[in-house]
Amino acid sequence: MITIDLIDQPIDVNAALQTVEDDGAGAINTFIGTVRNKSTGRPVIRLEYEAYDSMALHQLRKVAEQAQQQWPMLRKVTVIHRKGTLNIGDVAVIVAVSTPHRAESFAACQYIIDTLKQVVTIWKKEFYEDGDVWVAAHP
Amino acid sequence: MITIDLIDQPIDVNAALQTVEDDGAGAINTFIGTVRNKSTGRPVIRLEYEAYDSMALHQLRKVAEQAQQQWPMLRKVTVIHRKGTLNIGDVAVIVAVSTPHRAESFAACQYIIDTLKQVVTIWKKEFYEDGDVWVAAHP
Amino acid sequence: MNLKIALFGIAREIVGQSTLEVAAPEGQSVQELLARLQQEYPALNRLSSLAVAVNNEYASDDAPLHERDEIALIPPVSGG
Amino acid sequence: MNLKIALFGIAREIVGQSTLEVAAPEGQSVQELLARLQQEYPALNRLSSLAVAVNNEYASDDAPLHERDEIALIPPVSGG
Repeated sequence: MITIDLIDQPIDVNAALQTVEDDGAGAINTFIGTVRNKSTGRPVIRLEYEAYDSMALHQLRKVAEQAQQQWPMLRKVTVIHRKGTLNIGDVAVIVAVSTPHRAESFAACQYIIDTLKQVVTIWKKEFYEDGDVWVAAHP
Repeated sequence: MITIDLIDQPIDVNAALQTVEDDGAGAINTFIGTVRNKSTGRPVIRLEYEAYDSMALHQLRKVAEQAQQQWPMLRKVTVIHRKGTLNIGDVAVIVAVSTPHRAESFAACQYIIDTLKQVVTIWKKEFYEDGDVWVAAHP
Repeated sequence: MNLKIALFGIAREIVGQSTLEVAAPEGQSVQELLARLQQEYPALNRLSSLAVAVNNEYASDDAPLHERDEIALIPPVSGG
Repeated sequence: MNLKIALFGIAREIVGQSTLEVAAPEGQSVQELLARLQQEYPALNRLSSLAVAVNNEYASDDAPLHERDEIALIPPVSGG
């Protein structure tokens, strides 16, 4: 079962974790990405995430499906990304997967967050005291 | 910061996650071990965890400290294990770590749960409809 | 044909608007469209990457574009 | 000297009690204690592993034991 969401409200981590509960799964791995107070040494004040919603949702689902193909024992996958303005400590993304055994839960969760960062159409702008930058835009 | 606990009450996952929040950490990886409804193909009714408490707490702390030595960028580590009687779906263990970047959060969390399973003095007895077994006791 | 192109992130800021309409010969390729936009908005050339999405999928350079396609310009993504 | 040994899990069940007191010559090694317990309780020999902990640390085979040590018999752990 795959749960995908892209929301402009705070992510409910507990509710997200409940979506991957499964009596046949002994292992749940979760990655939570939060807003750090600095980026490449520079103090960050806040972030803004912009998304190409329809494509982001489609690509998120594809990434989750690819993980299920690669790890057929994967029970449930949930990926929720937030957009809009985020402050330090806010949760930007949560990936949660459940599997019967633990090694696959780590591998599948890491695959999903790594691939998400490469293909999902979401853009992050970091705001500093003296300016702002679209992350990764330039070499 | 290291938080270690061994409790005979349900593990509060949300509270555990809050203990690893850190404004300098952009990544939180969490492993949750739950009671599966079967083991090596056999339906499981419930589990009982027995612990050598003082040594288990000491070894848990050592494992967390070893992770901090191996990944010095690790911010916070929390490991909570439950003991006593657990039913299907109950959380037996949670490991949560926060780091500035994500790769280390996966590696450190996996190291902790893998090492925990090798050295921490906790024993699991599985109960089936027609008997019970101390897990891993015999070759 | 007329192509309607959605713009996001830094590409939206460079162009100064969130959609572009361009007239193009039928079956124009992704590569041709990109070259044209990069000529018109040279700042696009300085990005680490620039892809085109057609109907929510990344499109290859030689893919032909059609009037009813949902087209988007995809600067380097940075989600997560 | 008298050694007090804490027993857990299947080791506790094999011995039938949660602590054992045994008289031993001063400085008896971990290995000697183990051999003696395995002789007295042969079911211990069938375990995948059997370690001795002294003061909350795993002890090496040749470590000498002392009367005030906190000693425990550690069958294969299965936490997590």
